[in-house]
Amino acid sequence: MKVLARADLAKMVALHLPTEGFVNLGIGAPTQIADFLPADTGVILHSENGILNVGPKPPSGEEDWDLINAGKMPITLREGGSYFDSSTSFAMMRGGHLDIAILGAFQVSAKGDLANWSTGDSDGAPPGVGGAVDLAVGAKAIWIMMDHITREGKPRIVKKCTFPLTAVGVVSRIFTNLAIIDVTAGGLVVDAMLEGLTLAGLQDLTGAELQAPAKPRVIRTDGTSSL
Amino acid sequence: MKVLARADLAKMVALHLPTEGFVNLGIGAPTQIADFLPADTGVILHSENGILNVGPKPPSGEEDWDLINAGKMPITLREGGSYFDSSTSFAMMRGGHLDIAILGAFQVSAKGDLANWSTGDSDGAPPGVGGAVDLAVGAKAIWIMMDHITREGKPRIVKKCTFPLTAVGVVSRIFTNLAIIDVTAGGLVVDAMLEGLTLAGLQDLTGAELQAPAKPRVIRTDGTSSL
Amino acid sequence: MRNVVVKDAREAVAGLKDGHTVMVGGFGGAGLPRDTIKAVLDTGVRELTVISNNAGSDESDLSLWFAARIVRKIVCSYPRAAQVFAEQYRAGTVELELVPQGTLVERIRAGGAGLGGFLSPVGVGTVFEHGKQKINVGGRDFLLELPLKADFAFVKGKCADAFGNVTYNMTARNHCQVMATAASTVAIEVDRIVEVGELDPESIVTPCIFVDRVFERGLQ
Amino acid sequence: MRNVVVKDAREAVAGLKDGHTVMVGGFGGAGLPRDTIKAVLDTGVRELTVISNNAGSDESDLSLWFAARIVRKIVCSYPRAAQVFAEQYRAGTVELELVPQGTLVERIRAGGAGLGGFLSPVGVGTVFEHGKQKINVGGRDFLLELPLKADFAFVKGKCADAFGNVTYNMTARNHCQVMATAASTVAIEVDRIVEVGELDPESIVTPCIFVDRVFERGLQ
Repeated sequence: MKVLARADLAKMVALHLPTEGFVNLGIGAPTQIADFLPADTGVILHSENGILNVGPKPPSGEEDWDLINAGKMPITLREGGSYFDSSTSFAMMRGGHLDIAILGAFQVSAKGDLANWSTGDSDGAPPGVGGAVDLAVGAKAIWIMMDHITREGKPRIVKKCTFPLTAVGVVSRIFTNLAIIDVTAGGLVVDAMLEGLTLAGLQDLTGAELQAPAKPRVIRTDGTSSL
Repeated sequence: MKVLARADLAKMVALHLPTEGFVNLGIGAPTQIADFLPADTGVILHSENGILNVGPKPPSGEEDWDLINAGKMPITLREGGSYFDSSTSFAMMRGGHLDIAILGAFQVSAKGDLANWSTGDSDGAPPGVGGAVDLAVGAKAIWIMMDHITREGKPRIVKKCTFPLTAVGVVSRIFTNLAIIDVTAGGLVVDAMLEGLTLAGLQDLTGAELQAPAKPRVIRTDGTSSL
Repeated sequence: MRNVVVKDAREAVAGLKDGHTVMVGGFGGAGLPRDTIKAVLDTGVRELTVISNNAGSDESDLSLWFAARIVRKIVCSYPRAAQVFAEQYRAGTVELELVPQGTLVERIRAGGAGLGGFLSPVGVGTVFEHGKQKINVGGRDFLLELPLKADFAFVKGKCADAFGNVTYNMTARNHCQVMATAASTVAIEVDRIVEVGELDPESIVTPCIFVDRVFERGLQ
Repeated sequence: MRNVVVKDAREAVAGLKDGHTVMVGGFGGAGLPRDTIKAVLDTGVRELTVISNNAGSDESDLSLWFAARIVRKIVCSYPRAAQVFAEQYRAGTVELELVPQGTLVERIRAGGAGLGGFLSPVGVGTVFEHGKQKINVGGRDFLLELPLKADFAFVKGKCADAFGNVTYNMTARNHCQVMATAASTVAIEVDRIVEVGELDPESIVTPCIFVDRVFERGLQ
């Protein structure tokens, strides 16, 4: 099956961001979205360890380990950025000041429930939650960026999450390597699908009922999409 | 009746302060205590509008109305001082970080209850509480500086406060223009009395039972006292 | 690029409506957004609920609002020395919710930080208990205090850049910093607009994410 | 005059006892007081309860404490990538209280600010509800989260003066600022001790009232 490459998925999400706003990119795959923001973007990136206006990673050899992102990787500060402590940073999130948080996920339910911090199956390893739960509750909009199905071919979009929940009813939009799906009060609505894919084909790979307009937008394999 | 002048009372309290510590001087009379601290004091004054290490008032003509104390009077900042917002300032108080708050009072009870924000009798004027209640709850020790009796000759140290309470069981030490009294689990204990005053005389002016060692310390009329 | 600079106080208060809740920064005159206060008067709005530490004391502060009778209620810690307010309070034409100052500022912080409330030891055993849920934790009583939010927050800063990063001057920071986190629209009156990048990232007190409008005040 | 400068990390940890609760600042390596961590090891204390965002990941951080088996319990948001801790966790010789990061830092703030707790929307409907009181305010459920305090807080600053005023370096501020408000003894490891008066009063992040000891770290 043809799917969007990870970088093209990141590009697709980037192309859907508004031209201005405060955005938190979750650790892992969503961090890559930053690479596809235009140079003159009005998007200001937040990282929960206490920084606004995160810039690209520094040239090799110029890393400062006091200037890192939530994934603990070296970054830079863009002009107009600021530092603050973690209580202020999480107050920003919990208080609804972030416009969008873009997070990875193990599962998303038809009602927008999110499971992204634990698969519940730890074989004895210690669990870790970090800022996942806080981010999922606070931002004005929660977008998910993930593969449409698991490596084993199981749907990640499900009727009801079987993994431990991160937050209830918070997801508004799902970007996968096959489709863009809006979580609405009336259910999951397909906004766009990868070219060549049919609604029936997408439904087969999805664990909850999908609705779609007569002609969903088309996602090209480079991550761009039709209007 | 001979009583300590207001300035001598302020001096007496100043002489009882430790050589180091963080102290808040309540608005009104306690503010005057600052005038009697030695130049090399290790006492650092806090003002609840967001400043540590309050210095003396500036020379006339050099006032800056962005640099004021809780009484809204112009002050200066001493070396090593800092500015912070009111939520941090009240966190300092509520969190028990201040060593001593020295407050005025209308009434103090034998159990250390404090009434200092309202006489309850407003004849229709709006009440005002400011930071009084917060200060009284938070500091490690609450000292009171007040006249021993009201202008009408009524005791301010009472069995039970009749005015609206500021806080319950918080006062540890009372400095009046006649005596220094400790509030202990066993009751009110006279530590020192103005020279010439007898315990019976002091008791007559006090609305709650006083205890005293065989020989309380003596307060001289200039505010100094015997060891 | 983000640019939240507006021309003047009039633009800063645009959208303010009858019945809105408005936070006004300042402790005494420090941190008081005087140009903004005058501009609110010019809008003709009425029935405001005001959250502020004080209720005005001279002719260029909240006294103007009380004189114009545009305040329905004030949430405040120290409305004494507020002559115009006092007249209306006596006449029963304005409502007062008296809140200890530390509780006031912490309730505003809770509003901005997305909390549902907090447990405070302040006021237990006093009249400030009235109407509040008492919760015992570890054998000690606390009052459940609820968050405060507003439609608009008006505060006074020292410098701002076009992104909306703000610093304050000395004790003028007071209630301004938390108020600038707790309103739908935060408009900050500053002494000076500076270039983006000019403010030290370590010393910005209000990061731009909280700020919707900034403007340079006129000469006072 | 106040002077809280101590000679080295050994003096900074003096008084630490078996069974104490200890906060350790840092997010990853930023803000991590590495000299202090080693000095704790040298004291021979045991049975510590540790409050920290992470549980160590290399050979000069909290991993040292787990390797020496001096930790009884850790209150933590992200102990993954902590190999030595993980071994003991699997063996059941160390207890973990997993707390979402924003709740962790807000609980520490509440401890330092004298609150009895706060109502958080975070974790409602998840396993993080377990054992917590649920309180409904205005039709919305919140979890009652309790304050965290400690016997000692160890954090890493950038500059300190002899009074104990402290600044931090970039994102190294993280959990350090609130931890430095919430312990009986706060000891801060800094890059540099400066003269009293040298720090900008507007830019001091931890005012000296919170700080008991500061020392200049050795060359790393």
